Amino acid sequence: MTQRQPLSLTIPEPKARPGAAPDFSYLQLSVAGELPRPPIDCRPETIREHAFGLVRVLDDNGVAQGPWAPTLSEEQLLHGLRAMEKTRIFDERMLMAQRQGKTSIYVQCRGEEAIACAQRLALEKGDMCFPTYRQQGLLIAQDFPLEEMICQIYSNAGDKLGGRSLPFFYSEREHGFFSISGNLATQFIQAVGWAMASAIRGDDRIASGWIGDGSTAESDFHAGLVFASVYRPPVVLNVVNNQWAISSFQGLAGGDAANFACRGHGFNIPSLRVDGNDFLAVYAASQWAIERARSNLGPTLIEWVTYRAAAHSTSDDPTRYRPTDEFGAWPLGDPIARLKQHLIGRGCWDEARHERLLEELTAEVKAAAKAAEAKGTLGKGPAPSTAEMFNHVFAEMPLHLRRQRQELGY
Amino acid sequence: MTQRQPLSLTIPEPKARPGAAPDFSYLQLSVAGELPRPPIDCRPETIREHAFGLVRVLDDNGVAQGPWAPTLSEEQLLHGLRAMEKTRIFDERMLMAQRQGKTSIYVQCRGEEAIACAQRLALEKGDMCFPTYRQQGLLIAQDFPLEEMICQIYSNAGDKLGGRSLPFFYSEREHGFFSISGNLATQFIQAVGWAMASAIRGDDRIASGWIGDGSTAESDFHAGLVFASVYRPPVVLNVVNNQWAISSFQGLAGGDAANFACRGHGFNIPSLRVDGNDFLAVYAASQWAIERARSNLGPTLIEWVTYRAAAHSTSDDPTRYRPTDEFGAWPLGDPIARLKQHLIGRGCWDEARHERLLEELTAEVKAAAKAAEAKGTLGKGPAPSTAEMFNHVFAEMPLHLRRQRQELGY
Amino acid sequence: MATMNMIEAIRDALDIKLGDDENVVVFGEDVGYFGGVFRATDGLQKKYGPSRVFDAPICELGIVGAAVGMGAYGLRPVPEIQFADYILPAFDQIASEAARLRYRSSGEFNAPLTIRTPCGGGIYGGQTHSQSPEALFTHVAGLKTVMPSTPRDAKGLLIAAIEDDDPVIFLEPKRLYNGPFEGYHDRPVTPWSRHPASDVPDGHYRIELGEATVARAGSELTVLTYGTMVHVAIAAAEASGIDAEVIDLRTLLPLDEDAIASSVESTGRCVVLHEATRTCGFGAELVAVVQERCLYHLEAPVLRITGWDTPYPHAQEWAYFPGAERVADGFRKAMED
Amino acid sequence: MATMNMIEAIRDALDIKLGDDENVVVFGEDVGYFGGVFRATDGLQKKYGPSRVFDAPICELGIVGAAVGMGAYGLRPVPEIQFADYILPAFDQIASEAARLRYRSSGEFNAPLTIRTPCGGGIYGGQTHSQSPEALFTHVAGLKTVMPSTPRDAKGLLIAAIEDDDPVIFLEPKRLYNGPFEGYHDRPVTPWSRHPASDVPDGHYRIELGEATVARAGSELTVLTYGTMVHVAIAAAEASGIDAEVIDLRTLLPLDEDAIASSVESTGRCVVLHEATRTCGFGAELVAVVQERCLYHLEAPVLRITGWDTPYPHAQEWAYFPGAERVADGFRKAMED
Ligand SMILES: Cc1ncc(C[n+]2csc(CCOP(=O)(O)OP(=O)(O)O)c2C)c(N)n1
Ligand SMILES: Cc1ncc(C[n+]2csc(CCOP(=O)(O)OP(=O)(O)O)c2C)c(N)n1
Ligand SMILES: [Mg+2]
Ligand SMILES: [Mg+2]
Repeated sequence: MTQRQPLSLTIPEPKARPGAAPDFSYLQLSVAGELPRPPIDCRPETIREHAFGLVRVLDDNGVAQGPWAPTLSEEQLLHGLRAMEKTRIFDERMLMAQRQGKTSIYVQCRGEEAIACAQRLALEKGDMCFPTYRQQGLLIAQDFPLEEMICQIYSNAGDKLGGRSLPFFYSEREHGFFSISGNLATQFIQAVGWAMASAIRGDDRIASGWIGDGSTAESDFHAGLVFASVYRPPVVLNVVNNQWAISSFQGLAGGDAANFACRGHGFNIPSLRVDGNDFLAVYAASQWAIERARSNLGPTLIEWVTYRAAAHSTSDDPTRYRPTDEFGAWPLGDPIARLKQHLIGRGCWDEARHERLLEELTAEVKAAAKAAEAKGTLGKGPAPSTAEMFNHVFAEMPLHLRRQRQELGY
Repeated sequence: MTQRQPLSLTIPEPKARPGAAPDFSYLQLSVAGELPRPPIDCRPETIREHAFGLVRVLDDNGVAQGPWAPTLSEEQLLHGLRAMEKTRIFDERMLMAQRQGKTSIYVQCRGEEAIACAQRLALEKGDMCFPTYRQQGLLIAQDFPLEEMICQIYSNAGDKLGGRSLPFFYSEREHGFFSISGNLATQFIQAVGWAMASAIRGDDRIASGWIGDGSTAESDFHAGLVFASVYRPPVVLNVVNNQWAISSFQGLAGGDAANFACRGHGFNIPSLRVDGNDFLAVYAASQWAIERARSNLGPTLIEWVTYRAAAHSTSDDPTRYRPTDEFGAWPLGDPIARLKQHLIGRGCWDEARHERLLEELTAEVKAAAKAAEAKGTLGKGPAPSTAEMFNHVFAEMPLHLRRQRQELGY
Repeated sequence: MATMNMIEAIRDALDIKLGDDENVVVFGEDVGYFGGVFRATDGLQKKYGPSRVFDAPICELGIVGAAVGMGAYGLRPVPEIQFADYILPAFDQIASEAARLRYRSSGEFNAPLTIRTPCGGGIYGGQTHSQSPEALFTHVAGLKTVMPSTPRDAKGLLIAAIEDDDPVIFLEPKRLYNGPFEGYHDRPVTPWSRHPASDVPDGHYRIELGEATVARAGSELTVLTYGTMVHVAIAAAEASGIDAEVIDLRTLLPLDEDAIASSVESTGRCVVLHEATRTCGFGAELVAVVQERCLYHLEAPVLRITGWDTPYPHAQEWAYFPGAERVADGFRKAMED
Repeated sequence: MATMNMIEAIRDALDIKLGDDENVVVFGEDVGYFGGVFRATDGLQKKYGPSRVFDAPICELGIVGAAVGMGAYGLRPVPEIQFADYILPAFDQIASEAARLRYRSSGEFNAPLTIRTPCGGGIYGGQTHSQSPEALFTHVAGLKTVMPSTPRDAKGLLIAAIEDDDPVIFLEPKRLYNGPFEGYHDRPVTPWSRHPASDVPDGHYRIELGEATVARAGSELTVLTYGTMVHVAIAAAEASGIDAEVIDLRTLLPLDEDAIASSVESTGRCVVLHEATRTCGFGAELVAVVQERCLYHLEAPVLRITGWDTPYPHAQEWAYFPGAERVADGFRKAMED
């Protein structure tokens, strides 16, 4: 009966490695407008299909299709387009700055701009995001002062975080942006705890937790799902599946076995799988989940399907582990180009205006970088005081730390 | 749109607390024989229903029903009955011994005997179980010498573990029983790693990981699922849902949100929900999962639905948190009574023989306890040497430990 | 003034803080309806409701991680970890997150948690119900670590810990819950009611973190210790006839270095005593501090009396645990050279 | 004999063990196809196949937990944790499981893991790419802890660690991967090729765990250190003109106490030097050992030169890191009193 072939270990491999042609045949797609938009109080078991299909609004011609098409004003859409372009230009500038030695490391979100920028549009003041290092769009979409972001990146005299933190590890409470941690996934259960607190206090604020595909393997992701399913707090659980975790493709986090949206099925948490490069779909799905949370209907898990178009970070060289032209072959395209196409199709935008927008944003980013640079760059020019190193370890500096600061001569 | 009712936190509560009548209305049941028995190489997505229904073989009259009915000889079934009764009598004896101060703590598996005893029957020599403290049946079903178990429980001169470990934290490599840990859930990912090793070496041995309903909330459970879904090693992932985790009912581990078998759906791991008090169903489901593993088809998750009939441990008083007569009202009955009824129905067993069996087993357990007691009980009579405390910290005792042992005078 | 054992004093502190600050929440495994396996939260869910005092899934990482999020929101979570042996699954959330959130965010967010957890042996708890992990926390910048030795201190320190804006690891020596254990496992334990420190003031009071106290004044030898060992040290002083000054550190971090230095300077001899394993235990830090501050006053090496560098054994518990005899011998040895 | 930097020496050790023992498996985040973010496993998957060298999910708990199971099966897993800062999620599997499996089972099962992980700062890695957590492991009974300072030692120690039947935490000072960093961040780093210890013997050799070595002989002052700080100490000796004897401990546990004692007894002065935070750092244990064994030889207190008791800062890295100047000042101070 039981057969006696020797056992063997399965080691997941991506469909294509350097040299081979990009191959996204593994990706389950849906036609724009295909999936229904359930009522926010639907029973989770009635929408399981939404973890296997893909919620999409924009079709190949950039036309909004189906029940998920959100009602966004052209002003809001243009704001979104602007936010995404600004984010990309900002990233390019900071990449260059890192190459010029103005900071130690930088991480772009190229190709993923729609996710943060569109969800931010659906959140309210008072809500709190618990982001990873790849959601700078959450700040930029609020027209957060770029100069402040750059001062933090440069760890200069203008860095509100006193040079203590890694570049781009922003903390902006007033803008609903929780302090970024370098330890993956830890923020996910913290977001759930924050949402529990809002429910305990009987407030109406909701939390939005963020995590990458690779990081869903971490324990904090599981803890987040357990606590979310048990206490049903007002939280949106975002999994940004950009297909890669440094050199590890999403299959190494179990993405080949089951879509990340399916993780929610293990706990009967309503789960959506959404085209993350479709600004309208991102807004619509976020808005659905946010309304559920705000209406005390509990957590929603959303897998955002997107692609990490850039290197993992300035320390990474993706040509070593994936085909160079993958982003070009990515079936869901470029979120900026797609929204632009939609707006042009609607007749409220054109190439000339887009050109001017790019010039304007480039100038804005450049000016912010200049202003920040006047306050120093990492290791050059004005810098946070050395004594800052001893601050904020505790609310009040204990004796042993005061002694150590003196030992250093401060 | 977004309504502004204050949010509130959901705190799961069991249906009945002390004073109230037992209420198991939350339990999804199936009729014996109702669920199909899929081929072992079925695609997981084709058997999702098996996580919502309940695999059962024995009907209310103790007659085997449906495709899951295993082909077990009467000899095997009688062995199973004997193993379960022996386990229960052993537990009762050790409970008494603890009350008499012969050991510090004891944990019974009353009501759950079928799970370990039947699965053991389906395993082979060379396979390895990674049990919790509630699977003593895995040893007893192999007619493991009770005296050795009791010596370990008494931490006496005959304790092979030298008194270092807590009572009932057996380690029996030759009997496929991995060293028990006091830290919940840790063994679950270890079982997956052990199975990965068997596959890496191209052997044909499989692992069986065990965990309780409450412990599925731990990170090690998630790690086990992630690694099992990524590397597809030969492992059976057992979740023993006995409804309680000390004073916490299964809902506090997310059991109200979704059956524990559903956790597998998050990773597309084939998952079964099985009547854990039905010896035939336990054997059949175990055998199915074991054959899958042995055939290199990868992991299977099984939720065993059962009830913790006794207190959590000798330190626990369940009357403080649950109705006293819950076990009497438990819809799945008593595994021993049900198998006995089946055997009597088959005409190969009767009350008189059962009486004699009980007398025989009682005498066997009593004799083993006597023999063990001659080698001492905790803190009384012959004991492991004090120096044993310093052994097995490392393969070779380093200098600093030798010095410390001398400091103590050994 | 009421007579309380240590569990009652801890429950009283929780009761007071739940009552006077609606941001205080108490949760953990079995702490809600049941009231905790050591009964520390008995009756509190009934009194304050299930959204202030509730059960948690068996996931220490989640308990602390959620508490960090709650703290960031503005609550003052007081999670319980059922045994200190089970705090390690939460170690990353404690050491990488709670301890550094303030530093990371320039104080924009902080984690005012008080993590209560029973520690220490003497109850035949074996390897996984007996450990004293304090040194793992005192090494982490951003954490405060406290271990009381009496009901009166336990209440005042716990209130101060909950009111503290930084994360506090509050270690409760479970062997002391019911009485001041002096380290004679073969003698009946005197109940707290016969100990003066069981007189617990009513209502709100604080014992500030970072202040040691002299548990026994003496002239011949300074003993630096905390938790259960405070009572063992006092018993050992009687047993050895050595006039030891027993310093109950109470808070390990921030450490009351001045109290340590002034006592060692007066006695010239020092013993460091704890139940945890020796190597890299908190005793090593105490030795380092003493020799840094008082080397020229020392007439003999500082002696460490500790648990052995082994896991905590079951049958050999009383050979592992530094009981009154072993400690008394240590005192004598410390007087020799 | 070949000239290697530390990464090459580590890769060579892995290559040799993968080659001579089919039970050795190497895995971790990005270690398979990619060869590791520091390239330590570059080319090994190609050479030994994906079931001997493979990528792991981003789950440190799972990486170590699975390794414990593999070890119980009979393999010798050599998991990599990408940065030592990320080892804490696995701390419970390390301290409660790997470290105690042998004890728990009377040696019926053991966990012969070697957990490799890059540690230490000096690369502008900030709070989460710079830490030195050695003291968290040396406090845990059942673990061995190693930190090499040269390519030659790294290879011999790693081979010995992999062949060891107990769990070994193998900490690799990432600042040393490419050259012997002397603590002058503003000077170009000399490559390993100009350092004698980059001559790495071919093939299999062991450097036994538990044996310290004298990195610089000297008469005035004993410096107890390990990892990157070995090179900083030597540079500080030159800078200060103080004839310091620099002991490279190499293995922290088991500790070579005799090597420590004989040096301190000859010099009468001692500095303890490490990059990790001070309080309860491994330096505290070293101070305790020195004063226990050599108090009467000490002419001055043992001085601790360490990282500060703060998280590892980004912009202030070189004020946190004990560079050659600060260490030299420390040496002078240690000679004063
Ligand atoms: C606990 C922990 N383990 C490992 C790392 C190293 N690391 C940093 S980013 C990264 C990949 C994360 O991938 P993913 O979660 O998919 O997010 P993405 O970078 O794709 O946005 C890894 C392994 C870390 N920062 N923290
Ligand atoms: C990591 C850890 N946390 C907490 C505990 C304390 N504890 C021991 S048993 C138990 C309940 C476990 O319940 P379950 O997993 O359902 O298993 P059961 O006892 O019902 O068989 C708890 C909380 C522990 N041993 N380890
Ligand atoms: Mg990713
Ligand atoms: Mg249970």
